[in-house]
Amino acid sequence: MQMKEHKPLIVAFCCNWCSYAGADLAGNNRLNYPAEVKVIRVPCSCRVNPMFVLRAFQRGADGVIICGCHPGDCHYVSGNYYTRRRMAMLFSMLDYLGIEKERTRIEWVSAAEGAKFAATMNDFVETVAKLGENKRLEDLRCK
Amino acid sequence: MNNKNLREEVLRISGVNPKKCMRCGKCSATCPAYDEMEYHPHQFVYMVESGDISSLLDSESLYRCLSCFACIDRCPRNVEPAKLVEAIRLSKIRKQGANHMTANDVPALLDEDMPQQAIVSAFRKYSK
Amino acid sequence: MQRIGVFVCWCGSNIAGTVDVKAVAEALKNEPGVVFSTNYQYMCSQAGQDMIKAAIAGHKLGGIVVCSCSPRMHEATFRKTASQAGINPYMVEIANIREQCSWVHKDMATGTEKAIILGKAAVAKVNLNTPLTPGESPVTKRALVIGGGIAGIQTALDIADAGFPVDIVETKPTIGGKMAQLDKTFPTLDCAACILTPKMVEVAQHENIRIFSYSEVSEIKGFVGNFDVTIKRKARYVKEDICTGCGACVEKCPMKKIPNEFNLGMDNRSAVYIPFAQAVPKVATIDPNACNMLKNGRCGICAKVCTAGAIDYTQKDEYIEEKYGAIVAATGFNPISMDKFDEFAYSQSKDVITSLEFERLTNAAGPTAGKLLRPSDGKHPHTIVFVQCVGSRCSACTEKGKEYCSKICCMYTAKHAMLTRDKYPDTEVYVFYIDVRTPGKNFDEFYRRAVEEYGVNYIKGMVGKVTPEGSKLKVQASDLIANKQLHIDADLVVLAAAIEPDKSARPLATMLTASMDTNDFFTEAHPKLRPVESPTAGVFLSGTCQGPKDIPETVSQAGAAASKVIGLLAKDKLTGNPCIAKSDEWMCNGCSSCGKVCAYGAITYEEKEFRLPDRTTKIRRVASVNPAVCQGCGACTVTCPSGAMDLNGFTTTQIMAEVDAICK
Amino acid sequence: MKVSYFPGCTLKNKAKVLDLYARKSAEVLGVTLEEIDNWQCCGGVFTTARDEVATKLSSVRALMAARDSGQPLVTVCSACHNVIKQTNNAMISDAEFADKANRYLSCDSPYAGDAKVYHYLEMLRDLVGFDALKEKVVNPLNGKKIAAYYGCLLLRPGSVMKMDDPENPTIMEDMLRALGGDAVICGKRNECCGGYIAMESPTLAKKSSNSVVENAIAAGAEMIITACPLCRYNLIKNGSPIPVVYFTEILAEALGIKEDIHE
Repeated sequence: MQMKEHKPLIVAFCCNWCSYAGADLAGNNRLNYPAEVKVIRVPCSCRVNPMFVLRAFQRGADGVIICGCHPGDCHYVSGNYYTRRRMAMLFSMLDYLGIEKERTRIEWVSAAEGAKFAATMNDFVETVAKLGENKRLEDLRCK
Repeated sequence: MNNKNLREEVLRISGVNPKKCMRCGKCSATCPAYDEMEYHPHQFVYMVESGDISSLLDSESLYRCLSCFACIDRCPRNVEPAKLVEAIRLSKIRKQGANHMTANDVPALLDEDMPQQAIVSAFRKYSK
Repeated sequence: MQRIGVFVCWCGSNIAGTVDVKAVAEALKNEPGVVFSTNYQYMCSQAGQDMIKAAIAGHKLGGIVVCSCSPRMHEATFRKTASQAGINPYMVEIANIREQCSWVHKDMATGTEKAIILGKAAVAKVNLNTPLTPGESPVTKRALVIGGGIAGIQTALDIADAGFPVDIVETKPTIGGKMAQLDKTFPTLDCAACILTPKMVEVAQHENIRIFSYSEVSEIKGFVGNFDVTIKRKARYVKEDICTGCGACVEKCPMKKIPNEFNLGMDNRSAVYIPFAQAVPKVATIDPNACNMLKNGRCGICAKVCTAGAIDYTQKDEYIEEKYGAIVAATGFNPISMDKFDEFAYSQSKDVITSLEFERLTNAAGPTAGKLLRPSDGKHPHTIVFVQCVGSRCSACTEKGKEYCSKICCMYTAKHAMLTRDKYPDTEVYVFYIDVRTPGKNFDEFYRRAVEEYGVNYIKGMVGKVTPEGSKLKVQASDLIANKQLHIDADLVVLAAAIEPDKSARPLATMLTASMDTNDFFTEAHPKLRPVESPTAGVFLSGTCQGPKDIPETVSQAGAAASKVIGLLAKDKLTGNPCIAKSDEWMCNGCSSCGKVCAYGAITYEEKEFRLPDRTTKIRRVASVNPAVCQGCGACTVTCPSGAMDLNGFTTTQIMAEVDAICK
Repeated sequence: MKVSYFPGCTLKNKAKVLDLYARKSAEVLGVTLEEIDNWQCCGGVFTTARDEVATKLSSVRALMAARDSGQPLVTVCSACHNVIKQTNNAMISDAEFADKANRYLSCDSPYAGDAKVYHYLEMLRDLVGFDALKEKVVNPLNGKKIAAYYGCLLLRPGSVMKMDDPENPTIMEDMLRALGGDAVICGKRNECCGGYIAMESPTLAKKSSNSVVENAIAAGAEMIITACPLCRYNLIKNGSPIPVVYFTEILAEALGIKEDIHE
């Protein structure tokens, strides 16, 4: 019997100034990436509370990616540095909890990097798809 | 050993990153042994970077460095050229029979006032 | 629960080509709160907007979701539409189903599926939206310029010419800064004083400008439009408004052996002094560390000879408080200390000098009246060696010097070399360079003239050691192109010392909560697009305090900073961005975590009285966000351990709702 | 005060006076130099090669002995000082080398760079103090014009030696002033004398040494002092017209103990 192909569910948090604009540019240039990626707009990557990432996994997301301005280019001076440090902590904790490192990612995408946005999403979806469905942390009561 | 492997070995032994060099030439400007050298300190850096180690290995310049560390202290980019000279010299004299100075050579070079320190140092630099 | 209307745009075939817009509108009809859902070809068109307005009125909508192009494109449009229809503009959310859906997915089924999910997320969010009103704050129509060099002078003049009052605070007794010390300026060789001093006079006479010389900023409070600044006016022991600058006191002062800062210690001044003839204000100042009267009460000659009666030995430091709408930092630069570069023998020989000292030596108003004479013996030097990049472009791990290129040295060295050869053709001039960097109008031509017409010897290489011997300076250097070590017997060695921000910049940045880079240069709000603004609202940057610059660059930046200040002061009220942080005072425990991560200094703490349920009161320390300063990044919301801090427009519950909607 | 003392090969032979006056002067100043048991030659020059381990072991042994005695390690010879300080630094900063060295020595407690290394001059400055030294002077040098010659090994590499500003040192001048001398500053005081190249290329050594001496004389020096036997040899061998003596000799002279010692 053939297994039904698992379509991963990816939540992407994108900062308004660089990465969200990069995602828009990918659209302008018609650069394809899988529809499994759903973007949530935040003013700055530093607005992403680790709770949001946990919530996504709890609700059945298979991968979470956070995109921000390149280090040194943050619209809010230093926000992405906070993100980098916070997420380093969170990701290692998630890894400890059994959520594979590959399911989480932090990536710097500038407003000019539409191609990088698409390539990153293609790669991320492919990586997460290989890992299969994420069962850890998933709270079945939420279903 | 080909030049590429030699380059790797020299970089490993010396711990120097020649890419840091901005080619100002201050090492050669400060070197007290400059006029005795065929290849000068800045050329050591450049030639190691470009992988031309064999020319350096065959040069007497290896034995002219005084290990006075002036190039190390005065380099604005912290490249430490003397460490490269040292590494290349060792690559050479570590091979059997490649000693630059042997015990037999010493008596002719001595005078009665010469401090032990000179002989010890020269041996350390010139032979293995 | 809101009454929500959903409007799905076709964008012609841009969206409708890969997204079944009717299916999307249909699917969203059943979402909680949605009472109306429709689709239309072009929502952004007048007809589309009218349709939205009609629906808002007809269905008594409290919030709307527009499924269309990116919010970066038309969020503002639809907010205006909502506003015109009588609902709060911040009750609008956009689901981006074009750039991030129809344009990147080819298949109608997946496109539609994703568009529905994005729509649901937007509906979930708008359900939690609350009306937001931007805050307003008044603007004090007065600017403060800190630093009275050419940067501060130009900024102040431009602001004052636009009709706004400006105060200049300068720590030295006179304005003028480094430019006043220069002889000629590259590449035109016009004399610095001839172009600067008229500007200084203009500043002094401008009805909109006040100069606080010999003064420092000691405290800054407040925020954009409303700064409260305390200025310390150091006692100069001379009544500024009475002194006529006649110089009688200077002439008669018996303490004549005080190193003259203006000439970099190459000659002496008296204890009561006027830094230079064209000083503004042209008022004497008594150096309290040198004056006998002030030190031990034995003298008083200056008071006797002053016919105006301006001398006042009892003067005290004075503090004045003033309100400003905008602050411009123009604190400038200094050459770095040569202490760590003594291979060039700067501490060992008077004839090894820095380029700024060379400027004074060739300046007609300098210690040698413009004659190029050696500081050691007053003889004319016949061989001069210029060394470039002393302390510039050093690796950080050498722990001496600066990593950056100081930018101005190549050009001023070419100028020095050229002028020397021009005035004294019998002088042999060598310039040791690593690279000659001349990007600027007529810069390379200027440098080539030094070489080709004036016969300056440019040698690619560096000086390794300078040894004073007898009356000579033995220069040992490398000539990389000839592959030779050179030995030159020089009479004078000139070091092109790196420049660094003035030491006052860092404490000032702390007072301003303005950010700095590792080299203590002020950071701009955006390196490309907002180069004259600090990330801190209301603080602007002028001149070399932001990075190495030559005079024309400094003047253009000064003008740019002025225009930004004028733009700010022209407003009667500042309208803020309502999407800013807010703190729940009942949850806040005053731990200061939020204040530490705020890049703008928008968060302050106050002791506040709380009435408890048992009717007692308690004083607690709580965070308070200044709406005029907060930029709305959200760093504080995540760092807050008690969850008291939230961000309007992007609240925790809103984002959680979006996550839930996407993951459902 | 007791300190561990590493004399080095040359001080036991050609440079006995350097050693002798160092010990006697220390005694007068209340410092006992305790010679380390079974010390071995430092090797004369530090090799900067990171994979050279055996050549640095004798220094590590000396450092270990000092650590075990709980005393600072004092050297007088510039070369020993340079080698031992650089080795100590390598034990701290290069974990791979430190590991190898400790394995070779296979002792109970591995050495981690804990010993404090002083040059005799640093001992005078930091442990004795130049003010205290000044008080002990009985034969002040009466303003004699003396140039301090540092050479290369005493100060460089500055980041490792951390003894004084490598380009503008003051430690020997301060000592001279404490002894009542007139310290003449010459620009070439931190340039190399030629060192061991004297064996390989006497012409280069001559050139280097002569320029140092000429520079000192031009600055008005009547005498040169040095801490390095090889510097002294090179300067004298190449015909210095002014006396070149060890700094400990001038120290002993000022402390009034030079006459007591008969070579």
